Amino acid sequence: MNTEAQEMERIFERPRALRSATTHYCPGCGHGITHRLVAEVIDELGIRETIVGVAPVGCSVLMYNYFDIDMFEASHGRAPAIATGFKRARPDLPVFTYQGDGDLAAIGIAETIHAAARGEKFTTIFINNATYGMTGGQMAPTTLVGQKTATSPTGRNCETAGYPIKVCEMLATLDAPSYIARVSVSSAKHVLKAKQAISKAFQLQLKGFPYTFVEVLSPCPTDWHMTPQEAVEWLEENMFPQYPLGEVKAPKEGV
Amino acid sequence: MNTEAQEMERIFERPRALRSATTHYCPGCGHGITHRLVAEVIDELGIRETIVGVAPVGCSVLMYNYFDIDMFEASHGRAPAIATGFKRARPDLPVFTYQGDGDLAAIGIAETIHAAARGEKFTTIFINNATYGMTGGQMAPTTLVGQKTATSPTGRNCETAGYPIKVCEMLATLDAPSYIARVSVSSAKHVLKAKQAISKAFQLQLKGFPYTFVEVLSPCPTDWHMTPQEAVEWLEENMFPQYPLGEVKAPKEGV
Amino acid sequence: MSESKTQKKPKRARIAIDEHFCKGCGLCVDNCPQHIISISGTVATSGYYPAQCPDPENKCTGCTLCARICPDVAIEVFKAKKVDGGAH
Amino acid sequence: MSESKTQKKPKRARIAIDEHFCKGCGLCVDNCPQHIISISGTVATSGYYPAQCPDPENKCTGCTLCARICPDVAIEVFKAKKVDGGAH
Amino acid sequence: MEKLFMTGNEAIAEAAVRAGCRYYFGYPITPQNEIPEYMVKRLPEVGGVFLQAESEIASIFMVYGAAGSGARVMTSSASPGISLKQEGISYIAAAELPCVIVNMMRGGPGLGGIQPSQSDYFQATKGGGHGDYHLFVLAPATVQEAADLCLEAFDIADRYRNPVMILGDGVLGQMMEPVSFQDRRPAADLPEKTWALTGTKGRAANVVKTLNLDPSVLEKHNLKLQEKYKRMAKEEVRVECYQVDDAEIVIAAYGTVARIAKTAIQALREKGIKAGLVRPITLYPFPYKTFADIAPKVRKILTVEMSLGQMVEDVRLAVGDKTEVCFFGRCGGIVPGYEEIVVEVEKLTAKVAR
Amino acid sequence: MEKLFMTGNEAIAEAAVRAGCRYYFGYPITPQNEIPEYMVKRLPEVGGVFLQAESEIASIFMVYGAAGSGARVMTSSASPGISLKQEGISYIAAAELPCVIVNMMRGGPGLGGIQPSQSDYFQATKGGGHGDYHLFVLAPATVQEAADLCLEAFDIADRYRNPVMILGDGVLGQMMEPVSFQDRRPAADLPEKTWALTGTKGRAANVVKTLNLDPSVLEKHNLKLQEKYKRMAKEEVRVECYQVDDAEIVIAAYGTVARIAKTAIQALREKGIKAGLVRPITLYPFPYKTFADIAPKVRKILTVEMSLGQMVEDVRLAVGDKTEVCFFGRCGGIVPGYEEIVVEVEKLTAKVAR
Amino acid sequence: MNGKSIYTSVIMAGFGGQGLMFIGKLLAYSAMKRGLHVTWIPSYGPEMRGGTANCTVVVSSEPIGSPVIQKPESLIVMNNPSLEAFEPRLKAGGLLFLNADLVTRPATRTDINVIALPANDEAVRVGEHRAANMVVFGAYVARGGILSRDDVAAGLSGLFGEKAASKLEVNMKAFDAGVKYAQAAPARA
Amino acid sequence: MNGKSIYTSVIMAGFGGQGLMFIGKLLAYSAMKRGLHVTWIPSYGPEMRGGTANCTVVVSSEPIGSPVIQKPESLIVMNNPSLEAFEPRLKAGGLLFLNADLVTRPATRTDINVIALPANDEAVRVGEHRAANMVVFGAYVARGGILSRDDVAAGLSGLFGEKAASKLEVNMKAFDAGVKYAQAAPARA
Ligand SMILES: Cc1ncc(C[n+]2csc(CCOP(=O)(O)OP(=O)(O)O)c2C)c(N)n1
Ligand SMILES: Cc1ncc(C[n+]2csc(CCOP(=O)(O)OP(=O)(O)O)c2C)c(N)n1
Ligand code: SF4
Ligand code: SF4
Ligand code: SF4
Ligand code: SF4
Ligand code: SF4
Ligand code: SF4
Ligand SMILES: [Mg+2]
Ligand SMILES: [Mg+2]
Repeated sequence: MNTEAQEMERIFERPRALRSATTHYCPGCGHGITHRLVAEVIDELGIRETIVGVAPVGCSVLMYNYFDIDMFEASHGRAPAIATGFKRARPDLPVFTYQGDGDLAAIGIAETIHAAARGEKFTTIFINNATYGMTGGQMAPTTLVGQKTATSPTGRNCETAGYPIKVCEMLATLDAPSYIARVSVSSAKHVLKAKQAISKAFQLQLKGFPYTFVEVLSPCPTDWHMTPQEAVEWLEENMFPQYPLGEVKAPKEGV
Repeated sequence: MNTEAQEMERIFERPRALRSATTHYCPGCGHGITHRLVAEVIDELGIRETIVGVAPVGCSVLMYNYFDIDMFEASHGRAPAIATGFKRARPDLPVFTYQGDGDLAAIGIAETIHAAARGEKFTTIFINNATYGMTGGQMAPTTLVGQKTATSPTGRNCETAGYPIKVCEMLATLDAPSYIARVSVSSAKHVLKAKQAISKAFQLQLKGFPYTFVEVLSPCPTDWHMTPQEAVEWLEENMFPQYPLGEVKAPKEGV
Repeated sequence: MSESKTQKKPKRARIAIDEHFCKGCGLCVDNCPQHIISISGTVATSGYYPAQCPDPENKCTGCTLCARICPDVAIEVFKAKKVDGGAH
Repeated sequence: MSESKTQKKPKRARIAIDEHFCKGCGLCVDNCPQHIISISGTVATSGYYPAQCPDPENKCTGCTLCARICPDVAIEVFKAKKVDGGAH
Repeated sequence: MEKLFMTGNEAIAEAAVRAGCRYYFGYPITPQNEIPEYMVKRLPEVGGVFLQAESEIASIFMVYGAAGSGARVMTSSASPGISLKQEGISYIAAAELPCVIVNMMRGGPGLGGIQPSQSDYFQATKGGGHGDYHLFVLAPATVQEAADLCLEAFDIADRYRNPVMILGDGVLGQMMEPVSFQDRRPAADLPEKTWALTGTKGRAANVVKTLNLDPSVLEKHNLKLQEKYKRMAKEEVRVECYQVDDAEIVIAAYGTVARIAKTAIQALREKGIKAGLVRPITLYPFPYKTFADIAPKVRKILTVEMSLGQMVEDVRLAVGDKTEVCFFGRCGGIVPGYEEIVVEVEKLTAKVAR
Repeated sequence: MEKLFMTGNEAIAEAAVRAGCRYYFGYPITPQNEIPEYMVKRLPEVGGVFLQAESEIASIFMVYGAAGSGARVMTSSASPGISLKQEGISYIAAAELPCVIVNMMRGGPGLGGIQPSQSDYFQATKGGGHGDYHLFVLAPATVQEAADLCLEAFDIADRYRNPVMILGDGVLGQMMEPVSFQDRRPAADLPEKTWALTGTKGRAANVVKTLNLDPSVLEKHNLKLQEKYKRMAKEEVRVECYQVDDAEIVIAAYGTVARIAKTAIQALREKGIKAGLVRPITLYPFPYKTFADIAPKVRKILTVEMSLGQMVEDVRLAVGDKTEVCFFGRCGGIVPGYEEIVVEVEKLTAKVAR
Repeated sequence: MNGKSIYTSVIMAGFGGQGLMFIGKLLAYSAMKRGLHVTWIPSYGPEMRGGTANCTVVVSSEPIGSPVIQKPESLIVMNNPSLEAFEPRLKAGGLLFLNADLVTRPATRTDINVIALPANDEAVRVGEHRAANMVVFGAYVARGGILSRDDVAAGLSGLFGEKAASKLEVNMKAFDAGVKYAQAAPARA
Repeated sequence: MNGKSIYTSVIMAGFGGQGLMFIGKLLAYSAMKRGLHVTWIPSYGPEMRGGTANCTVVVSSEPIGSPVIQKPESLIVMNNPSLEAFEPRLKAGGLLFLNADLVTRPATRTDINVIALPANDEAVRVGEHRAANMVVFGAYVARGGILSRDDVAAGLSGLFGEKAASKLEVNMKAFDAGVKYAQAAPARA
C-alpha cells in the first residue's frame, strides 16, 4: 500500500471551498452534489476569498456551515433582493444565491423576476426538487401534475392547483439575463454537464454579464418517499419531460 | 330640434354598469376609456348583477365609485390573491381584477403569476401606462428604456434599471391561462379591438375557462408630461414596438 | 372643401357632449373622421374647456368613434332612425 | 466474467470512501461503470451502512464518476502517476 | 363525548371545520404544518376548499377575498409568516372582515428557530401592522381549549366583524392530547352579512374597502373601530383565576406557560407558599380589571412568559403601583420547567419575607 | 451656516448622504416620495446607488444585503409599506445589521389615507415584527431636527448594530422649513465592522444570519440583544422638556404634535394656565425616567397624539399611579389645531380646580 | 401673538399649474432670507388630479408650532372650487385675495376683507400671461406688511438662480401690478 | 405527585423510522382510553433529517402541566446519539430502556436503572423485524406499572383500526417478548 500510494496521485478530492463537515442532508440528496459543484467552480475560478453567497430558507439554509466562504442567510424567498443590495454595494465581488423551488418559485418569484429583469450581476443556483424539502414535503410550484405531496395527498390536481412553473422559460422572456440553463444531478453524466453550466454562469458573471441562472433538477428521496435510487429514476422519468435540460439562453459570444 | 330628436335614436350612451359620476382621472387618461369598455362588456354579457370586481391601488383605486357593481378594494398588488379567495368561495360569480403596471408587474407580480399558474378562473385587466400614475410618475417595470420618470430623471438606464417586462409573454410561458392578449386604447380603432379582447376574456371566463388576461396600453398624459394628443402619439410610436399588440394565447376553439 | 362637399346634407346623426363630464382632452377631436369636433373657448363650470360639435353642415355620420375614444363618457351619439314601413 | 476479464490487472486507480461522511445512499454503486462499489453490511458510527470498494481485481479506472455523484463528498479518487522520464 | 387524540394543530383545524369554516389558505411553516395538512384532507369532505398559496402575503389576501364573500375562512402560520401578513391584517381589520388567523409562535427574531415561543405578544395585541386597529386575540393552553376557542373564534369574528387571532406556540401545535368536539352551529344572534359581496342583484352595490381620502371620514371610521374594541372589552374578556383567592403571590401567564405555572403552583403550595395564577385567555381584550382587582390583595405578581417581557407591560398597566410586577422569561425556544418557576417564586417570596 | 429651504423628506435624504449613506432602496408611496426622488439625483453625485425596488419587501432585504457589506444604507416608506417590511425588520434586528428606516406615517389602518398620522407608534416601538427585538426610534419635530437626527441615526445604527427608525409623518415629510447641515463624519469611536461580508481573504468566513436551531443558543442571542437595548436605554434616551419646571399640567407629545403643543402651551400660559411639554425624541428607548420624575410634581399628564392612543401606554407605564394620565387624539389624517389642545387642557384643569 | 412679534398664516389655493405652490414658496423663502421662521406645506396626494392644489405658509418671528392651519389669516384663491373649500376657513377679519378673472362667484362672507383683482388681465398686460400668480402675490404682499419689494426680488432671484434675470424682471412687473391694484382697491369690510 | 395519584413521564428517542413516535402515541392513547390525562409531544423540525427523533409522553391522573419534560422518569433509547443526548437528562433513580442491538456503548450514569434488551433480535424472533419498538415498549410497560397488557392491546387496535388484526397479533407478541425480558432482567441500580 505504501509504495502504491507513492505512485498514486489524488485526482478527486473535497474542494477547498467546502468545509470538512458532515451535512444534515438526507442520504442521496441533490443539495450535497450541487454544493460540491458550486464549491469546485469557486475553487477553479480562484474566487473563494472574494465570493459572497446567499443561502435560502429551505433544506440548504445551513449551507454556510458547509461552504468556507462569506455568506448571508436570507429570509425565505428574498435571496435575490439581498444579493442585489450586496452586489450594488460591492460590484467588485462575485455573488451568488442558492435557492430551492419553494423559496425561488413560490414566495420569492417576484424578487427573482425583478433581479433578472434588472439584470443584476449575480448568479442564481436554483434547486428544483419539486417539493418543499425542509418543511416536510409540501407541494411546490414545480411539483408535477399528479405528484403526491403533503399538501396534494391525492396528487397535484391541475384543475385546482394549476400546472408547474417552468422558471427558466419564464425568465427567458426577459431581456436582461445573459445565461439561463437547466441541468440535472441525477447521474454522474448529468453532474458533469451541470458543473459546466454552473461554471459558465460564474464565468459570465466575472466578465460582467448580467444575471446568470442555473436550474438544477435535484432528487429529494425523503420527501418523495423513495430510495435514492428510485428518486433519481423518478426524476429522469418524470421531471425530464416537464423540464427539458439545456441552455435556454446564452450569450452569442462563447465564454 | 324637437322633431329631429324624435327621429333620432341613441346609438351610444353611458353603459348601465358605469355610474353617472365624474371621474378623478386626468383629461385624456386611458383608465376612463378602459373603464367604459369593461362596463360595456358587463352590460352586453348581462352580468352586472353577478360580477364582482377587484380594484387595485393606483390611479384607479376609486373605480368602485364609478362602477355600479360589487367591488373589493385591494391592497397594492394583491388583487389576484383577493380574486382567488373570492372566486374559490363563489365559483358561480364572474370576477375580474383591474390593475396598473406598478400594482401588477412590480409589487404584485408574484400574485399574478401564481394566480395564472393555478389557472384561477377570473379575468385580469392590466393597465400598462409605463409609469406609476398615482404616486406621481415613478418608474414602473414597464417603463421603456430611456423614458424619463420621477425616479429615472435622466431616462431609464438599462444598465442599472434593467429592461421593461413583457407581462403577456411572460404569462404565456405558463400552461394554465386560457387567454392572453395585448390591446391599446390610443385611438378609436384600437379601442374597438380592445373591447373585443375584453369581451372575449369575460366570455371565456363565463364558459369556465381558466385565467384570462388583457393588457391595455394606456396613456398617462399627466405623468408623461404631455398633452393627451402627444400621449397617444408617444404611446403608438414607442410602446407599440416594445409591446406588440394581439392575442398571445387563446383557446383553439373560437368563442 | 369643394362646393359639393360642403353642401348641406340632411342630419343623419349627431352627438351630444355633456359639459359636466367633458375634460377637454381633445381625443374626440382627433378621432372624428369628419373633423367636426373642436375645443370650445369658453371654460365650463368644471374648469375645463369642453369639446363642442356644432356640425352646421350635418357631416356627422354617427360612427361613434368620438364616443369610443372619450375617456369621460361625455359623448352620446344619436342616429336617424331608418324610415321603414313600420309602426311609426 | 470471462477469464481474461477477471484477470488481475495492475492497480491503475483506486478510491477512498470516508465512512465518516458516507450516508450509504448507494448512488456511487449505481454510477460506477465497473460495478465495483457495494454497500457494506456493517453499520458505521454515523448510523449508516457505508459504501465500500474493495476492488480486488483492480478494475477501478479512476473515472471519478462515483465521486462526482456522491452527495456527501465521501469519495476521493487516486490514479497512478504516469511514469515519465521526469524528475522523480 | 368521544375523546379523540389529536395535536393542537389538528384540533384547531377540526374545530374550524365544525365551526363552519370552509376555506383555508396558507403557506407551509413549522410548527403549524399539521393545520394545512389536515385541512387539505378534511375540507373537501365538507365541500370546502383548501388552497396552498404562494406566500403568506397571498394567503392573507385570499382570506380577505373569501371573507368578503361572507364565508368563514381561516389561515395559519408561525412567527415570520405572521410578520409578512401584517399589511393584510391591517387591511382586514380596516375593512372589518371576519376571519380567523392562527399563529403558532416560534423563537425569533428573524428566522430564529422553530421551537416554541411567546415572543409575538406585542405584535398580536398592540398591532404589528400600521394604524389604530386591534385583533381579537385568544390564547388557549390545552388542545381541548384550542378546539373550544377555535369553535368560538368564528362567532366572535362574525359578531364584531373583526379578525380573530388564535395565539399558540409550538408546544400547543405539536402536542397531542385528548380532545372532544361539540358540534356547534354559528350563534343564532349573529348579524347578517349584508355587507358581503355577492353580486348586486336586488340591492345597491357593496364595496369592501379601506381607503378614506377624506380625513374626517377616516377619523370617523377609526372611532367606530375604537367603539367596537371597547365593546369587546366590555363583553368578551376571558380569564382564568386559579387558586387566587388566598394567594400572596400571583403568577400571570398565558398559553403553554400557564399550564406549566399550574404545576409550579401545586409544588409551591406543597411547600407552603400561597401562589395563584391569573391566566388571560383573551390577550386582547386584556383582563385589566382582573389584575387591577387582585393587585391590592397580593404581595407581588410574577409574569412568566416564553419571551423577554411583553405581556408584563399589560400587567403593569393593569396594576399601576398597586403591587410590584416582576418578570421571569425564557426564550428562543426554551420551554421553562415548572421547577424554574418555583425557584423564581421562592426568590421573590424570600425577599418578601425579609 | 447657510440656510436651505427644504421639505422634511429632502432634508432627511440630504442628511443621510452627508452621514455617508451611499445606498438607498425603496418603493414609492405617499407622503415620502420626495426621499427617493431626491436620492435618485443626489446619490450618483457622490458615487452612491439609488435603486427603486419592486416592492417594500424587496427594498428592506436589499437594505439587509447592502448593510451586510458594511455600507451605510437606508430605506423609506409610509405606513402600509412599513407593515410589509416587518419580516425584514425583524431579520435585520436579529442579524444586528445597522441601517436607517424612515416611516412617514399616514392614516391607517389598511390603505387608510395619505394624510399625516402617528398611528404606527406601537409598530415602531414594540416591534411590529415577530420576536423580542427593538428598533431604535427617533421622532423629529422640525425639518432641522429631522436633518440632525438623520445625521446621527447612522452613527447610532453602527454603534449598536441596530436598525434605526426615523418616525415622522406627512406633515414633517411634506413641510418646507429652513435647514442647515453640519458636515458630519461618522463618529471616531464606532466599532469596526469586522462582521461585514467582504470575501474571506485573510480571515475566517463571516456569516450574516439569524437562525439558531439550538434554543439555548437562540436564547443567548436574545439575551445579548436585550443587553444592547438596556445599554441604549442607559446611554441614548433623548427628550425635550419645555416649560416643565413650574408646570401643573404636562403635555406628552412627539413629532408634529409636539410642536403644535408648544403653541398651545404658549396660549395656555397667556391664559394663566401653567402647562409644559415633555417631548420624547427617542421613542425607543423611551424617556420613562423623565416622566417618572415629573409625575409627582404635576397634576395631570395629557398625552396628545395623532392616533387613538398608543404612546399613552408608555407614559402610563412610566408614571404608574403617581399622576393621572389623560389622552387626547385625532386620527385618520387630521392634524389637531393648537386650539383643540388648549380646550382639552382647559377641560382638565377645570376638573382639577373643582 | 404679542405686539412686536410677527406671525401670519396664509392658504393659497387654485388649480394645479397656476403657480400657487410657487408663490407660497416665494413667500416663505423670502421671509426666511429675512431671518424669520417659516413653514410651507402643500396639499398632497391624488386629490390633486384635476382638483385643487393648495399650500399653507406660516411666517413668524418665533419658532412655528403647526404648519397646518385651520383658520388662516389670509387666503389667496385662484378658482371657484377653492373658494368653495376655503372661504369658510378664513379667520374672521382676514384677507381674501381673489383672481377675479377666474373666480366667477362672489365671496359670501361679510366678516372678511376681499381684494378681488383681474390677475390674468394684469399678467397679460405686463407681457407674461402665466404670471397671474405674481399679480395676486403682489397684492398679498402689499396688504400683508411683512415683506418689502426688495425681499421679494431677492427671494425670486434666490429661487430662480442667476440665469433668469429676464424672468425675474417680468415677474416683478406682475408683482408691481398687483401691489398697485391692492393699494388702490377698496377692501370690502 | 401524592401517593394515590398517577404521574409519569418518558422520553423515547432514536432514529426516525424506528417507531418511537408510534409507541409514544400508543402509550398516551392507551392511557387516555383508561381515563387518564395524557400528553404526547414530538421533537420537530429539520433536526430530524438524518438525526434523532424523539417524543415525550406524560401520563397523569391530574391535568398535566408541561408536556415538555426536562428530567423524565424513564427513557427509551434506540441509538447511540440518543443515548448521548438524553442520558444526562434522566431523573436520578429513573429507568433507562436500551435497545442493546443498536446502542453499542453502555450507559455511564450510576444513579439510574438500566434495562438493556436485544430488541431487534427479539423482534426477528417473533417474526416482525420492524417491531423492535414494541419489544422495548413491552419492557417499559412491564416496569412502568401504569398500563396493563389489555390496555395496550386495546390501544393498539384503536390506533390500527379494525382491519389490522394480524398486525395486532405480531405486535403483541413482540410486546410480550419485551415484558418477559424486563421481568427477567436484573436492573442495574
Ligand atoms: C416567511 C416564511 N415562510 C415559510 C417558511 C417555512 N419554510 C421554510 S423552508 C420552506 C420551503 C422549502 O422548500 P424549498 O425552497 O423548495 O427548499 P428545499 O427544502 O426543497 O430545498 C418553507 C415554506 C419560512 N421559514 N419563512
Ligand atoms: C404597499 C404599498 N406600497 C406602495 C403604495 C403606494 N402606491 C400607490 S399606487 C402606486 C403605484 C401606482 O402605479 P400603477 O399600479 O402603475 O397604477 P397607475 O396609477 O399607473 O394606474 C403606489 C406605489 C401603496 N399604497 N401601498
Ligand atoms: S428533505 Fe429532501 S431536499 Fe431536504 S435534505 Fe432531505 S432529501 Fe434533501
Ligand atoms: S396620473 Fe396618469 S394614470 Fe393617473 S389619472 Fe392622471 S393620466 Fe390617468
Ligand atoms: S359620431 Fe363620428 S362623425 Fe359624428 S362626431 Fe363622432 S366621430 Fe365625428
Ligand atoms: S374625448 Fe370626451 S372628454 Fe375629451 S374632449 Fe372629447 S368629449 Fe371631452
Ligand atoms: S473511479 Fe470510476 S471505476 Fe473507480 S470506483 Fe469510482 S466510478 Fe468506479
Ligand atoms: S454516493 Fe457517497 S454517500 Fe452515497 S453511498 Fe456512495 S460514498 Fe456513500
Ligand atoms: Mg424544494
Ligand atoms: Mg401605471
